[in-house]
Amino acid sequence: MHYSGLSLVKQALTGNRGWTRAWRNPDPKKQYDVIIIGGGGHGLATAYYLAKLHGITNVAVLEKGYVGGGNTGRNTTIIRSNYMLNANSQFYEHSMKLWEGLSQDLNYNVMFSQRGILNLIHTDAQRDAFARRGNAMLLNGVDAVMHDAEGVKKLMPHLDFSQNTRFPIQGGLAQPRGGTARHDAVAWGYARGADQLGVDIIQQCEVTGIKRDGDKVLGVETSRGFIGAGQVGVAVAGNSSKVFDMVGMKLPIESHVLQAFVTEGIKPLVDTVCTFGAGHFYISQSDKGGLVFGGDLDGYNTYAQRGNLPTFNHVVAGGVTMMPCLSRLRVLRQWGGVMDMSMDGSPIIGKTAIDNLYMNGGWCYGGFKATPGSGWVFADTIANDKPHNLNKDFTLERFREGYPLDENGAGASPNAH
Amino acid sequence: MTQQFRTAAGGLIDRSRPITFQFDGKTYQGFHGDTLASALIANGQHLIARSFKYHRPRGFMTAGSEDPNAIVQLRTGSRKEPNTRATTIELFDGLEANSQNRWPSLAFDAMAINNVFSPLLSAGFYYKTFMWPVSFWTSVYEVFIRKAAGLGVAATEADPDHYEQCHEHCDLLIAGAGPAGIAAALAAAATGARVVIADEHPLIGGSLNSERLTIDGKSGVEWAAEQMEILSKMDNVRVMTRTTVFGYYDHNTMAAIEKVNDHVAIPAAGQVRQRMWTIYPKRVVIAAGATERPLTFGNNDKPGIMLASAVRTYINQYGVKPGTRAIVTTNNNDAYRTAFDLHNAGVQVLAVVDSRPNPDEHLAAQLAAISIRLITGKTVGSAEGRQHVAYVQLVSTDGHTSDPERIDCDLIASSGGWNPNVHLHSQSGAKPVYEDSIASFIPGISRQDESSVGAAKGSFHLQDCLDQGHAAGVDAAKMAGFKVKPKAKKVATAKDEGTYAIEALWVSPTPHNKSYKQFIDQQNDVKVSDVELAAQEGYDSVELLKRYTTQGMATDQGKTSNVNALAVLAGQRGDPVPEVGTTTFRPPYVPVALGVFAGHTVGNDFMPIRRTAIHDWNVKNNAVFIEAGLWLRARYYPQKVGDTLDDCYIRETNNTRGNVALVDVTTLGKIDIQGPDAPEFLNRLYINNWLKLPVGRARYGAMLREDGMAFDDGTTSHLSENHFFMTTTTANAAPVLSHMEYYHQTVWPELDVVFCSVTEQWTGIAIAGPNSRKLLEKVLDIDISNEAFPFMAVGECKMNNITGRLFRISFSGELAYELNVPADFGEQAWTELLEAGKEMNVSSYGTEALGTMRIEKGHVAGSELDGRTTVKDLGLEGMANRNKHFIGKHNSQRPGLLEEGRLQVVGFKSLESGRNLRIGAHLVDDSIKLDSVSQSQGHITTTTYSPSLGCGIALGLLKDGASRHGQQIDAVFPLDDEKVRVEICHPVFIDPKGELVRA
Amino acid sequence: MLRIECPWCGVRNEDEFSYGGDATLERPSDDDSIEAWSRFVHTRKNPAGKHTEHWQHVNGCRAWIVVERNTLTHEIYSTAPASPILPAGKKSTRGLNT
Amino acid sequence: MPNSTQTAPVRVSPLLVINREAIVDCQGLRLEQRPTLTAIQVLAFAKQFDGVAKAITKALGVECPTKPGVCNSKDSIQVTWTGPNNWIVICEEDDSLLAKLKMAVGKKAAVVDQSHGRCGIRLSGVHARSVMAKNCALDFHPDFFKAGNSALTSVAHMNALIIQVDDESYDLFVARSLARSFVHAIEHSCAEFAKA
Ligand SMILES: Cc1cc2nc3c(=O)[nH]c(=O)nc-3n(C[C@H](O)[C@H](O)[C@H](O)COP(=O)(O)OP(=O)(O)OC[C@H]3O[C@@H](n4cnc5c(N)ncnc54)[C@H](O)[C@@H]3O)c2cc1C
Ligand SMILES: NC(=O)c1ccc[n+]([C@@H]2O[C@H](COP(=O)([O-])OP(=O)(O)OC[C@H]3O[C@@H](n4cnc5c(N)ncnc54)[C@H](O)[C@@H]3O)[C@@H](O)[C@H]2O)c1
Ligand SMILES: Cc1cc2nc3c(=O)[nH]c(=O)nc-3n(C[C@H](O)[C@H](O)[C@H](O)COP(=O)(O)O)c2cc1C
Ligand SMILES: [Zn+2]
Repeated sequence: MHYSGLSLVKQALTGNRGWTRAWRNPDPKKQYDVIIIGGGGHGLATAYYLAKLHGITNVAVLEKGYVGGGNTGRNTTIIRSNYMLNANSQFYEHSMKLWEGLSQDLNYNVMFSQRGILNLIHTDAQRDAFARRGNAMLLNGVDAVMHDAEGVKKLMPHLDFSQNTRFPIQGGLAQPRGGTARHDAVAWGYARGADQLGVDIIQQCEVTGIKRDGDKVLGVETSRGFIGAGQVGVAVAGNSSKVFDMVGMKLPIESHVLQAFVTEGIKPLVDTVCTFGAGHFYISQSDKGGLVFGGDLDGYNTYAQRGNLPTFNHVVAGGVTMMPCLSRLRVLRQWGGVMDMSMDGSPIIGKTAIDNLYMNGGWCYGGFKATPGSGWVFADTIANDKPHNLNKDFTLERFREGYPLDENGAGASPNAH
Repeated sequence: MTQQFRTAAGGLIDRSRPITFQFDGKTYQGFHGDTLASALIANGQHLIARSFKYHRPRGFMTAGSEDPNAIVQLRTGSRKEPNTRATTIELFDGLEANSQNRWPSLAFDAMAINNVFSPLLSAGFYYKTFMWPVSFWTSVYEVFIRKAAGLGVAATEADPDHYEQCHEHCDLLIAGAGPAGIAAALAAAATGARVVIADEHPLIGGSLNSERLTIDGKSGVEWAAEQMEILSKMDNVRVMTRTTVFGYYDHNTMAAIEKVNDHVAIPAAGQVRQRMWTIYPKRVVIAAGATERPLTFGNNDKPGIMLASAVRTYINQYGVKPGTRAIVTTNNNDAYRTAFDLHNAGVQVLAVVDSRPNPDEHLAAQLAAISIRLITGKTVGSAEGRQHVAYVQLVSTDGHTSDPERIDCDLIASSGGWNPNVHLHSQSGAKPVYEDSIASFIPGISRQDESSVGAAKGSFHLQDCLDQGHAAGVDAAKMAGFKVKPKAKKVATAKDEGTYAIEALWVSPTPHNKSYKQFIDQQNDVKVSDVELAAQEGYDSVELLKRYTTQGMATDQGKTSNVNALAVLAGQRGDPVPEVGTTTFRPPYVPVALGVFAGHTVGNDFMPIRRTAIHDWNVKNNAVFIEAGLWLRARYYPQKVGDTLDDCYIRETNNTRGNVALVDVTTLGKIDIQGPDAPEFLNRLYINNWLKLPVGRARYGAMLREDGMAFDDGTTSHLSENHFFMTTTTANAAPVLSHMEYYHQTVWPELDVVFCSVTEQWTGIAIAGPNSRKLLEKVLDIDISNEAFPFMAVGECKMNNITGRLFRISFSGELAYELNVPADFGEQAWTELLEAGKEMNVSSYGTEALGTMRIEKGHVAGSELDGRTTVKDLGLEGMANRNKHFIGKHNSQRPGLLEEGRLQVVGFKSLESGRNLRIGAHLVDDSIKLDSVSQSQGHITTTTYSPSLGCGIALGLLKDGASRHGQQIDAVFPLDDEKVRVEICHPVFIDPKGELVRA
Repeated sequence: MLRIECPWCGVRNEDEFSYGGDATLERPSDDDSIEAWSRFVHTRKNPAGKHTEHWQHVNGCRAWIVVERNTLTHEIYSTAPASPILPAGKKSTRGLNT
Repeated sequence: MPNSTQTAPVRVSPLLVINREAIVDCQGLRLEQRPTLTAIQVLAFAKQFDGVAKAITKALGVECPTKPGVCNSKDSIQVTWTGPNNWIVICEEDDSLLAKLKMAVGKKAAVVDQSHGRCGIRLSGVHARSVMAKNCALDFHPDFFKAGNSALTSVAHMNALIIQVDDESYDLFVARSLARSFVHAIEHSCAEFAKA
């Protein structure tokens, strides 16, 4: 069923009785050409592009809970392509371009809001690092603007611009095309889009084992029985190690918790996405009015999907320091997501040692913005059984071979990326 | 005509202390002990807010922190606080509050037009539209959506109030000081256990304060007050009022917020507004009570419709009458009390409408005795009236809705049953379970050291609450190792209040089965039809439902609405409620101000400052500082007004290169290393050789991370047998020490070596320049001739009785020394050196000149050691001894780290006179246009104008740079549309053979 | 809040410690292949359940310790010194705090 | 070579600029500095822990604690356990202590002077415990932390050594570079007691 202003009016007149399911609720078939494990944004986007761009429609997405219930549904929704290293820059910019037409493509309003993203600068060293990054962005065809403090003030008038703070604001690097999107809508839009092209979205279906014949995957054991598959793509983010453990593979990944927080809804206060360079803090205002913010990882391996107090306190101290008027606003809710932290902070998308098993993971805290791009290249990789040019550097082998993609230079310490 | 809705007497307000306050610009009076809500009701003001989406008029639904509607903008200016619950605001003199989310006024809100379009604004409508034309999204739709969103308006100035944090340890923390909590506290405290009992309210007593109950022959209020007295006097008890336990974290860590001064206009000097408590109890007793839920009927959101228990609270605790002609509508026994209390307060009760066909006979008889009409098998189908209820239409619960009975009234007291407050229990990691007998969720199996008691456990009988509280208190004390003394065995006795019984009624039929707005989540305007639509469209798990409709996502987090919503969903799915389950409970239990999480580590105190011993001198001498980690370092020293950075660092560099100057290098990490295996340890830590360094000599070393990337560099000196002294970069001082401790304790415990940081003990002063020896010879007691003290020599020395250490090392590339003196003598040593050098025009120099000289000398530093470079990239590979083992050795040999095409350190010279190079510029071939896809071959890491060479120079990382010396390339800075032609050169610009340092 | 028991100092808040990751990784020897060394640095079991990990009591006695912790529930089963040779922590009898 | 008309150097602690007798002084609360202390860290080599403890005990006449969390003191000397293989000895300025300890432990331990690296502050008064509770997560209840107890922990988010001196006094030692920030933070939490 097509969504539009007109369909809204029509339905309103008939008591909204005519709306149909956004996606079906099928029972799993015995066999699919492709099974995607993980009904987050990435898995659903992969299925959508497999069907739409590669004509592969005998596809199932298996989700252990409800679609979008993983990190897709718990992230701070920041979208940007302000990367420094070429491989990242080109991949994320491709994703950004897909975002720019996504609502129309899916016929589902994902509320992609290009209000810009601004990274504050407080020290000369940061200015230098951001100059390098900003120049790299422009050289890669990505938009970037360097602001002085005055320029920052125009974008974010309520920050602390005084000198009477530990790290006064010197300026900021902005990407005007950056912004946010409604996280849930992204999952639902892709689910609906894929469903309409024939993909089976199967919720409450946990993959518990992967059946193999030598180097070939035959299918997956699930909480709803065995399901056969020609190819299997794994896009389970924080659960990557668990799923690959089913085929005895160890990954260059640790699972860590990242927390996010939202305040009570208020009238527009924060117009752009803003990150504090002197602490770990970033904030944006959702289109519901809540200020959504986050900061650093809690810093230890966990699958608990909940965080602890020290990080909370630390994040908020950064926030109130950056923007003192936040002090009297109230936190409404605190939650966490299990991050697939890779050893160099960059993702892994491609083939694995097993022929028809493909991996999509290692997103760290940056995979929401990758959703369209990730699904797009992963679908391409699965359809052609070889990586696309855009993800050819995101291999598993890069660690062994010495080609890390380390934007922060933190090395193989996942909690430091 | 003020406070015309006060009862004649009673309540816990102090009628002798009137308070004047303002709401929406109008002045009112209330009493001490009122909340803003009770005071407004006393004045007949029921309209308090407009709803989020439809801008419907809203009144007070509850009398507590669970209220979805009554949120106002409290205070003004920099103390403005949006979305504050009027039901929890203690009245103070001068209080100012305003309604929010309405225009132009609360009584007449133009946006109420949305009401008419509500069918268009069904659940998730925005996902289905606003997509065309594409350009309208940013320019029109989004602008509109953002304006419409949100409720209150935030202050834009800094908060003038202060906050702090505090820690508390105890054997037992009790969340909630109602009868159950008090009983637990008394029992545990009597054993000597350390008890903390916290309650959101200014008084302890919980529901005792709002009900007419009897304990030990006293009124509940009196009993509670007496226990408060007793508990407050005990050394082992901390009674915390105005304190909400808002979070249950790992390892039984609890977070609470104390509203220290929210009940006054402005906190007194030195006082904080709020305090955050982190509490570490051995055991937690959750005595948080239960929250009533409303019945769901047509227009159930009108002002004048309240929870039945809230009506009792307003009457009994605050002495106000929420109406004059009341209807009580219920599906359970509890709401009958409301009829009695209303009657008792002189409010006319028109009827008790009980949806159950066969209500409790005893209660029915009690009603009859006071001539209150009881209507059974019926319920309110709809409420009618404009901005307040004017009448109700009653329908039969058996579906007979065609001849609704109309009753005129101005108050509906509604009870749909009670939901135990399982929030904290659930936050602790446990899963609440559905309990049929109360038609709600109760605590499940504990996952941490906690238990729930009383109404929080689903026990609604007062004696049960007291018994359970008592038992939990005794248990907690026993578990903490305390003996239970006889006096701790006594349990208070309550007068019997009858039993609780309920027959769930989730949604009322509507009059004539017509479509009505039946609200579930009143703040987010989620209606029964929205829940149904979500289910119809496939958003049919609780979590999807929540996200699609926003049910339970408002400031009240669905405290009164979640259970109703999921029951509707269950009905729609045809599943039993337990199968549908609840959404996840998350902290905080009530919204908590950000300020309180931050405490006082904000603004200037966000992070501590590290100061060197030269700091005060630097301040006195006009130094301009720069941050290095937490340190403040002197960047340059203006000599006269108008001196620029350039003026200063060029002057300072020239004086160093041509004469002699001092720089404070205290911030370098310093590690004392001792033990027979110290050389071996260093040998494994550094890539180069350390086994044969003679005593009295220093050596430059480089270390890698285990992944083979360069980690840190610095000099280490052999002070005496088995005694070494290492310096690290400022940034890596702490990581390097931890790294060493890691390897020593976990990998090579067999090595007998100890180390500790001595960064703080020593002030480091570098004395650099051709005249440095001359200067030092004046003040030191040792022979520092080139023969006696050659390059890389190390020795102890005295300067005016200050014993220090002298190192002949050089970062600037000049003849130079580093003098370390104990830090309390740092400033003295510094000024004495300046004094002694006066005749030779010695000066100080800052980090900017230091940086200039290191660039001229091609020394790599933090900007090149960026965690992505290998020693090969840095030109230091020659140091590595691959015949021994060292950290990072193998991973540094991975093919990708050895192959051609990597970025390597080189120098650059500007070929365009007068144009300096900029850090962050990229290196591209001249054919490249600035906006084409990257052909970046590297970038500039650090730059300076070299006073010695008279041109702009830089260091940078360039693809295959080592083999490209002499070539030209463009350094582009597209952010500013700049491009400079540069020559690639060897990174050492000055004295490549190192003759100066050895002179 | 993780409350970690330092074998010497007693139970302390997590923010006194810094995390060191999987403590079960076996560091290869100098003769082992680059491949083995790369695996050691980069791959992790990352279990959901019992995890044996290193922490350093940086804001305390600076000892590295081995903690067995459940990554699903955060429950800590045990803590022990990482170094086999450091004198064991004999807990103070004077205060229970330590 | 310099001629030797030398004056004895004067130690300048980082808090000396706070030119008051006490930093905070009000009813029930006092915060003051203890400048010019001598502080020597002793780190035992492998398997020498007990031997070193005995040597220290013998040299100083103060029982060197072998248990964590203990500070033994006599007259002005405080000997505190600071780690699995190390202690810190603190006393009023005593230039001979370093040599004395080196002599005592011989090759069994490293002896490192930290006198200028640590800044000593004393917090005392009936409210001292409340101020500690605002800045430190340890339990300062007298049943658990009393005179003679010590802890290395984080105070006001900074590393510190705490020694409880008597029922109402705590000695706090922090890195000298952080001393002013530290005192500033503690002052904050004294504010409610330091009513005008
Ligand atoms: C707090 C927080 C803030 C973040 N902020 C941002 C941000 O601002 N910008 C940004 O770009 N990124 C951000 N991220 C990261 C981003 O959310 C993720 O990288 C991204 O959503 C990952 O999407 P995904 O589809 O790969 O994973 P998910 O959305 O996690 O989907 C994986 C799915 O797999 C399912 N699954 C797992 N195991 C199994 C199994 N065995 N069988 C079946 N199904 C299984 C899970 O239930 C889950 O639904 C943030 C993350 C968090 C937690
Ligand atoms: N239907 C019924 O008959 C019915 C229903 C509910 C309650 N009751 C009666 O209510 C009483 C219940 O006693 P009780 O002690 O269990 O509960 P209570 O409601 O009397 O007390 C709970 C207290 O905890 C406070 N609180 C809740 N959450 C808190 C938090 N997170 N932090 C701090 N304070 C918090 C509340 O404000 C309240 O003061 C009994 O008298 C019982 O009979 C009866
Ligand atoms: C961008 C964003 C905005 C959110 N806004 C709200 C909000 O306004 N109210 C709310 O209750 N929760 C909000 N949440 C949090 C969700 O309620 C929920 O906590 C989160 O999706 C994680 O799921 P869980 O808590 O069920 O584990 C928001 C989440 C995200 C990612
Ligand atoms: Zn310790």
